[in-house]
Amino acid sequence: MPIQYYIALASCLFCIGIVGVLVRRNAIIIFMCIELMLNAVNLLLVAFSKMYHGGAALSNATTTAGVDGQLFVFFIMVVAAAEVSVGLAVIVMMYRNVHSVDVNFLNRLKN
Amino acid sequence: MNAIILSAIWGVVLMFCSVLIKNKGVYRHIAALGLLVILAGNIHETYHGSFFNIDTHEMLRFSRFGLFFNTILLAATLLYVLLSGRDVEKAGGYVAEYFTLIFFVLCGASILTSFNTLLMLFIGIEILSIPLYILTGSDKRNLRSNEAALKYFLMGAFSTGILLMGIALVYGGTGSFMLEVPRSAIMGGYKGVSFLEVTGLLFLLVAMSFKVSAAPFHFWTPDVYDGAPSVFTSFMATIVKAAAFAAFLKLFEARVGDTSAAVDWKLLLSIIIVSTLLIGNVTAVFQQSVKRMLAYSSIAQAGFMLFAVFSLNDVAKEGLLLYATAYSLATIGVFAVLIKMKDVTFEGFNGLARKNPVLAATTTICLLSLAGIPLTAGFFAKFSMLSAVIKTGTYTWLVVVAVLFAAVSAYYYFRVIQAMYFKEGDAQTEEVTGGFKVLLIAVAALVILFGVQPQALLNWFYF
Amino acid sequence: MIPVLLILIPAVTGLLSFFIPGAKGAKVWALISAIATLVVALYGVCTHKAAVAGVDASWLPAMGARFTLSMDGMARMLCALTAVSFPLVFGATYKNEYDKPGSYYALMLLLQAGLMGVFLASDALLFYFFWELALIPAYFLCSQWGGEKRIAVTFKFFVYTFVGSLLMLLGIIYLHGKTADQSFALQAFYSVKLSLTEQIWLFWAFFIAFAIKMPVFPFHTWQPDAYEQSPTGVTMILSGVMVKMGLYAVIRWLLPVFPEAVAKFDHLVILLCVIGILYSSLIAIRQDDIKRLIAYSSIGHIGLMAAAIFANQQIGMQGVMVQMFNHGINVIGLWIVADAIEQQLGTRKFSQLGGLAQKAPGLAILLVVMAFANIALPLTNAFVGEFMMFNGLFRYNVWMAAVAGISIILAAVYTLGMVQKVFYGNTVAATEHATDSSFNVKLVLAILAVGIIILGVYPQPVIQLTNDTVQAVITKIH
Amino acid sequence: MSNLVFLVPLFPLLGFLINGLFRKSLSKPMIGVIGCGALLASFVVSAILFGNVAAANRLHPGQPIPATVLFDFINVSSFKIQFAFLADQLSCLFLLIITGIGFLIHLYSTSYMHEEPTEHYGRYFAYLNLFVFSMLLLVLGANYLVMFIGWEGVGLCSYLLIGFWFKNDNYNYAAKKAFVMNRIGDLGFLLAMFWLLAKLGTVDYNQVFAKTALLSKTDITAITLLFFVGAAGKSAQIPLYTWLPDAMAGPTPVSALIHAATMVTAGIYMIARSNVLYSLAECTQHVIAIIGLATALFAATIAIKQNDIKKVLAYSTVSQLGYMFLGLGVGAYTGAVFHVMTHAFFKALLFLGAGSVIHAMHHEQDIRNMGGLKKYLPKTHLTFLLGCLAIAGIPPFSGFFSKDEILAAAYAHSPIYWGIGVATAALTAFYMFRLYATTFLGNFRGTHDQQHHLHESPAAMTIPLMVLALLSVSGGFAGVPEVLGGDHQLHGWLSGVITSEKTHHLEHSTEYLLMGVSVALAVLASVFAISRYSKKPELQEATGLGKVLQNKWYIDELYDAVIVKPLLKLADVLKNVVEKSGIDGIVNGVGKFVHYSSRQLRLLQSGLVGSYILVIVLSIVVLFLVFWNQSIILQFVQKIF
Amino acid sequence: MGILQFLFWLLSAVALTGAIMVLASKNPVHSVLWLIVVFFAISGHYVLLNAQFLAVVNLIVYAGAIMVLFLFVIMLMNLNTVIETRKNLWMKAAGIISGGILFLIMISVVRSSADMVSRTAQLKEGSIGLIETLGKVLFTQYVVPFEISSVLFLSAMVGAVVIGKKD
Repeated sequence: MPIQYYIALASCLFCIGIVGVLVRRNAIIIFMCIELMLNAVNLLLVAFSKMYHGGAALSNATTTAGVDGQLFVFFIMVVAAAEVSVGLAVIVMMYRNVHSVDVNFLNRLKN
Repeated sequence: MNAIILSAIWGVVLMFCSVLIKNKGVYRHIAALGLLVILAGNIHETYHGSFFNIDTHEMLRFSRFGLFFNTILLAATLLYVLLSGRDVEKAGGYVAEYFTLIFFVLCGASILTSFNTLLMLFIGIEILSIPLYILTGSDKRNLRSNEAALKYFLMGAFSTGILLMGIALVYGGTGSFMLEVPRSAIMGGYKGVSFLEVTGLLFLLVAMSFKVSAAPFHFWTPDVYDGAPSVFTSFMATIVKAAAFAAFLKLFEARVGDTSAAVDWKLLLSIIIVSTLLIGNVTAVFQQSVKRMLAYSSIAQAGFMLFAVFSLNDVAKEGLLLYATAYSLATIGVFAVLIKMKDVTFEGFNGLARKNPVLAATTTICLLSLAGIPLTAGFFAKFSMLSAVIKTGTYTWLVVVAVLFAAVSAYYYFRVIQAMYFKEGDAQTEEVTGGFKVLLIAVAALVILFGVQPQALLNWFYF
Repeated sequence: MIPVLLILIPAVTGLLSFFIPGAKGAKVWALISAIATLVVALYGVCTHKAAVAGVDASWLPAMGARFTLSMDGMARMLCALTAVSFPLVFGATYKNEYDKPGSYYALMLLLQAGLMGVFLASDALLFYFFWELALIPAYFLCSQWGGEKRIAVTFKFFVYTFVGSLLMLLGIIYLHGKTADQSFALQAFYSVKLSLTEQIWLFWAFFIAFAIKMPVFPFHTWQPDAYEQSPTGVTMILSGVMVKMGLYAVIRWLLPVFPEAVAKFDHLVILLCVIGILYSSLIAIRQDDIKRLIAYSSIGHIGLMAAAIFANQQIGMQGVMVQMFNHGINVIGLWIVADAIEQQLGTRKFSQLGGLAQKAPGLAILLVVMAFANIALPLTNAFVGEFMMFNGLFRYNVWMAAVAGISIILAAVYTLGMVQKVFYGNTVAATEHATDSSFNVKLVLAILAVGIIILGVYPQPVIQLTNDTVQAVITKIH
Repeated sequence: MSNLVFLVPLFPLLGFLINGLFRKSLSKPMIGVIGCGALLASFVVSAILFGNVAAANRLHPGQPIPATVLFDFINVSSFKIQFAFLADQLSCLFLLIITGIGFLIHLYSTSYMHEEPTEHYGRYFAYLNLFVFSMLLLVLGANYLVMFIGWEGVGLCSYLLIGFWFKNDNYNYAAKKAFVMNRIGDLGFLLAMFWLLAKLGTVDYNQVFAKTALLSKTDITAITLLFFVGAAGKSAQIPLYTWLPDAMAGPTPVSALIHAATMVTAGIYMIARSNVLYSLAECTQHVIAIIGLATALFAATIAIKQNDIKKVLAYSTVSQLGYMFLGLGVGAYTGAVFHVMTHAFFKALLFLGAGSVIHAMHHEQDIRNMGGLKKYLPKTHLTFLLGCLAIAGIPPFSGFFSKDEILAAAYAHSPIYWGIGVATAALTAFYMFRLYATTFLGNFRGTHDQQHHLHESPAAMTIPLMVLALLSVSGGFAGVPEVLGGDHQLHGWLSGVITSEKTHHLEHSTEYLLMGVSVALAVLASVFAISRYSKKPELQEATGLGKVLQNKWYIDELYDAVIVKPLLKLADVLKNVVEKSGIDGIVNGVGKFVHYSSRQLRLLQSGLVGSYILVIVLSIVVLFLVFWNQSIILQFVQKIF
Repeated sequence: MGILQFLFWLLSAVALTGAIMVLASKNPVHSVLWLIVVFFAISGHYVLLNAQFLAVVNLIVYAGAIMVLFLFVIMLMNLNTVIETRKNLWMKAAGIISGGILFLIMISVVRSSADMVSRTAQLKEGSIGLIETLGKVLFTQYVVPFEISSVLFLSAMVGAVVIGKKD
């Protein structure tokens, strides 16, 4: 598959994620949109890893070229999991105090 | 390696301490001890090699610069713990955990000074950030703290997304996560440089700018610094920021320095620098709270530190060392006093000099250093940044702008001095111990020592 | 060794002075320190030049900065001025009571150290260091012990001069990069090769810094306010010695380094100075406050000195040298009188003063001497300086000299107006119960008066002292 | 012989120092002795010097007298001005006049100022001595700079003495005015010196005069004109004369010494000294002659209608100074100097006489309140009359000879000059005798109290009067012109210094005619004045032209409206508008702008995460766009700058 | 168009639709469910790319663990009934427009990156995505980052305690 398709697809997902962050006010949904962005990156990385692997495999069948891309994705997933736990904890903490997950609800810190 | 491993271990030790030792007062001593150990380990590594023989597969590379930077960060943290350790106990109920997180942050910071692959950069940044989200929100009942934590977290996660996109594109362009990649002629776009890589680097630039709170990606800084418990703000504004800068410089030195033959990054960087200086300095002018003012001032200082990234030469590297030292010392000093203040607005400082001359005098020296007045470390910090830019030979106007904003910065720093010395008032402080004062004086003395003889620091770096 | 001592004595005694508790102790301490410095300085001035070797020590090898002090004629003269000023100021304000006297005198002595350093440094970075070191104590002194509006006013003073010195710093860094061996040494700066465009930019960076410090019209607006609001002891130093920093710096760091740019802009600068001379003199006529009047008068005098420097004639330059010293002691004398009046009567407004000559004849006579020195009457020291400076200016451009010359008329108008409004006429409410000033004030004024006359009759020592510098600068430029 | 020169100014300086420093502890007689003694000593030395010069003149005629160098004043390698004295014929003449008349006036003062408290008495003599010191410097200087030192020094003393009674604000204003007006002239003097220095590198008389060939026509004209500006200031010529009448605020002996006999003649001395230069500047000479003539006439018209005894004398002084300048302008340098000398005698006499009157009248100065003093003050009356005769130019009194010499030279130059000169002479005679008649003749018009206390002044005052009267009568014989059978000793005496005198050759018959006309007019005017005013002095307010004259042609008002007020207005505008809202406004405006921007910029920090991220995204977009188009942007920027 | 191509387009369409629905859904629970759909589609892509390990991990970690966590929180907070207050329309438009421009920019990057033309990502083939290969590399070459990420988890753990514990 031409790599450009993948890039375009990932970009599209990524931008949808960004738009989601921008248009929603629910902290959880915003967070989900961020996860969407991460997934777009994951997809892109896997695609690239296969592209480089494909390139290298032409000359050397046993190469592990491109494996680093996939491992990176693995680490992203790991980190994302950790981040989610902390993030949700923060959101829950806020919800406990103000009974809202609206990001604009708390607006004491400004100017 | 020593710093990374030891700080992780010490974090775990403190975790266990929270279970084993119930006396909260002990934690900071353990933390200080730990810092001493790590510091010793790091210095040992600087001159004699690591305790641990680990093959990192070139993912980490421990350069003299990185190790020295670690030393600075660790020393600053030690100072921080000694000065403000007691105040950590007031931030919330989980004192040992806070110290644990601080050690984890240090672990992340040491990764950032030594990473050699974008993967380690990513992990380092995350290890640096996640504990900070927690520390920011540690004052759980305080809505300001909640708000700060939420904002910090959401924006931090968003910037992680940007960072990862950048890394992915860079990988797409070069096929490697390593900082140094072999360049082949086949890469199209900009001569010898892949278009994707350049785009990716731009995303990385944005993400790193976010981490070092450069405008226009700085928005989290004032709110988070303001909302977080002061004692953690102090930590964030100094050690964490310095570490982020080390990473920024390292990343750009390798990747951007590599592409700069084909691509001119200077215009973008200059735009970022100018807007950082503008927003940081100008917005700080009108603040009513010293704490928030310091938040903006940290943005302004970031603008100056960005000159190191801008010029990417030896002077800049040395300059960043100096700057990180000077800035951390002074900020820790100012925050240590700020934490002791009952009222952190400017009015709250009125008449402090009469009430507590030692606090006022040391704060003044720290503020003078932040403003970059000669005879303080801040002067040489700014000085080397400016000379780094002038050495590059281009964009000389940038330094003029910087200098004008430095003058603006004098305005808000001196407002504090004016409040302390020249205005009548009844500044309320918490009890301060003699040891605290002695330490503050030591900080001030260091600020002046590095201001008179920065060579003292640099000699150490070279030998 | 002497240059180091000149800086070290005030610096160390100043730092120690922070810890002296009583008012009396602090005063005596400061006076002793100042006199010690004076003795060293006089020894330095009087001994043969070769005996006063400079100091050159390693400081920041990585940056190419060295701790270099040297004493040529101009430096010796200005160090002497600094050394002379401080004991006089301390003596004249001996009876004044200050809150936290230890800190006051400490900062004063640190200020002295800074000033000495500025005049002695031969390394650009060191020079900049002392330049700022002189500013900071002055800022604190003015803000802490000044008048009602002191905070805002001194802050303006501080930021204004700070902006200037930052521009200079940029210039220094740039030049540093251009020197052959990456050094900050004065000689390296002198031999640096610059294109005209570079010279122009750097010229303005340095010039604005110095112009603010001097101050030259239109960069002067911080000055009257600052002089008015500062405690008089500080004002004396500010106007007597500190403004000389700007003039000194122009001669030492500006003219020889950017000769082509100077040649290009000297006309403009002199025009500014001349406008400033008339402008400030006219404004001085309409002042109702002794301090403000002296402040504006000082702007005029400094403007003339600046113009004479840029006129770039040997005789004019020599006149500037003489006048730097003379203006220093004259203006200190005027401030002392102003302070004596304010301390005793609590007002400086002409509208509330009058007839003081009946009550304080001693002060009146000494003021008249100061006043006539201020308007450069022959046989007072200022005449020699102004004569030579006008001469230089005249050689540069007849019309500039003629127009600037109008100031000697205006100076007479406002100075005599001041004498008249304060001392002559009948007594008014404020001066009804005035008495003559205290002994220390009169003693200091008398010393100054004698100095004024002696230097007015026989200025040759100062001329000879500074001859070498003038020669060096002039040959450098031409 | 030259060793003694420095003694001449030294004595008055010592007198000044002693009287000035110990004025509180010394007794009045002691002060008087010191003050007068210093002058007497100076006079003696001057006389010796005079004798020496005369001897030298006889031995080596035409040989210039060498200067005495005391020390280097300003010595910069390329440029050297020495503090040097030159006691040649011209200086010695002036030395004698100054120290001689000065001594008499000091003597007179001991009595006149006796009512002052000791402290002020001491101060007075200190000032007076200082004045003499300065005046001596002025005439002794061997270069223009030393002359200028004395020049400003006498201005200073004039200032101090006019404002001697400093409680009176009007006196202080007068003093200040005198000083400032003098300063205007001094600026001219200074510029002339600069010009000389720039062109010749020296201000030494001998060297300057030797090097005139190096000066272009323009140079000489400019230099001489500028020097003349100085002279006009010091010697109260149009347009800088208004200070002198006001200077009458000082004690009367001061007026006699400073504002009649010595200081105001400094301008004449200076131009006579520089005759070599002036005779090369045709244009300047015209200017000097015209201004001198105008001043003479103008001041005389004002004097006609003045009622203050000292004011009349003051305007008469201005007028006589105008005469002297006329003389200088037409090249009669010796004549001018001659007139300086005679004028010094009779004007000092007149002033001291007036002082005696004022003393007797208890500080009454308005002549309308006097009259008939002849019988109360016989000695004063007699000497005053002699003075009037001398100034009116009645032969054989001194004024006649000197005035005649100037008039003759003026005629040779242009008959019109002569005509105006003679008219002025007639006016002079008229107002002097008007003054004399109103004061001494007729009936006493003052209060009874004043009449009761009227008495002749003590000997200390009358002796100087008599000596001066003697000199006024006989002084003219120093310069009896050839046509009257004399050999004009003064001319011979000064020939070594005044080398460029314009010699005029008038027929003897013409000269007789001229003399006749002027003397006749003077006599007529005197007689008319006496007859008109001895019986019924004008007591009513003047009207019409008289009022204009009484108000001095409203010149003071004119100056005030045209120069002083606009200048003050300008100063106000500068102070309140340009400085406050202009320059300082800009400076403060920068601060305010930063403050304002701060208020606006912090609104960016809205506190809403959504907007923060929006800005981040937008910034990314912008950065991309900038990044891709940076070459265009940079080109654009370069085009702008 | 082969089966692989067809699957690619199908999965892409699903992913994009799901993504759009995530932010378009009013109800947070629906958003979560749509996000799970996206994750499944992306896992499908991984399978296509023969990155089986990641496909599985993606499902387990993301679709399984993380999304359950989200659901759990939402349910816990009883947010499924909360109707989001109306957001500023202007902000919405600005968000969409700026996101759109960013997308255009990235597309133009793709179009103009010459070195990416004619390069393809291997479908189906290649063994690097298999657990065996990945595992070997992970525990040899990548052991340092792997170990270090434990610190991350430790801090997340501590964080959950510090922040989440009720006191």
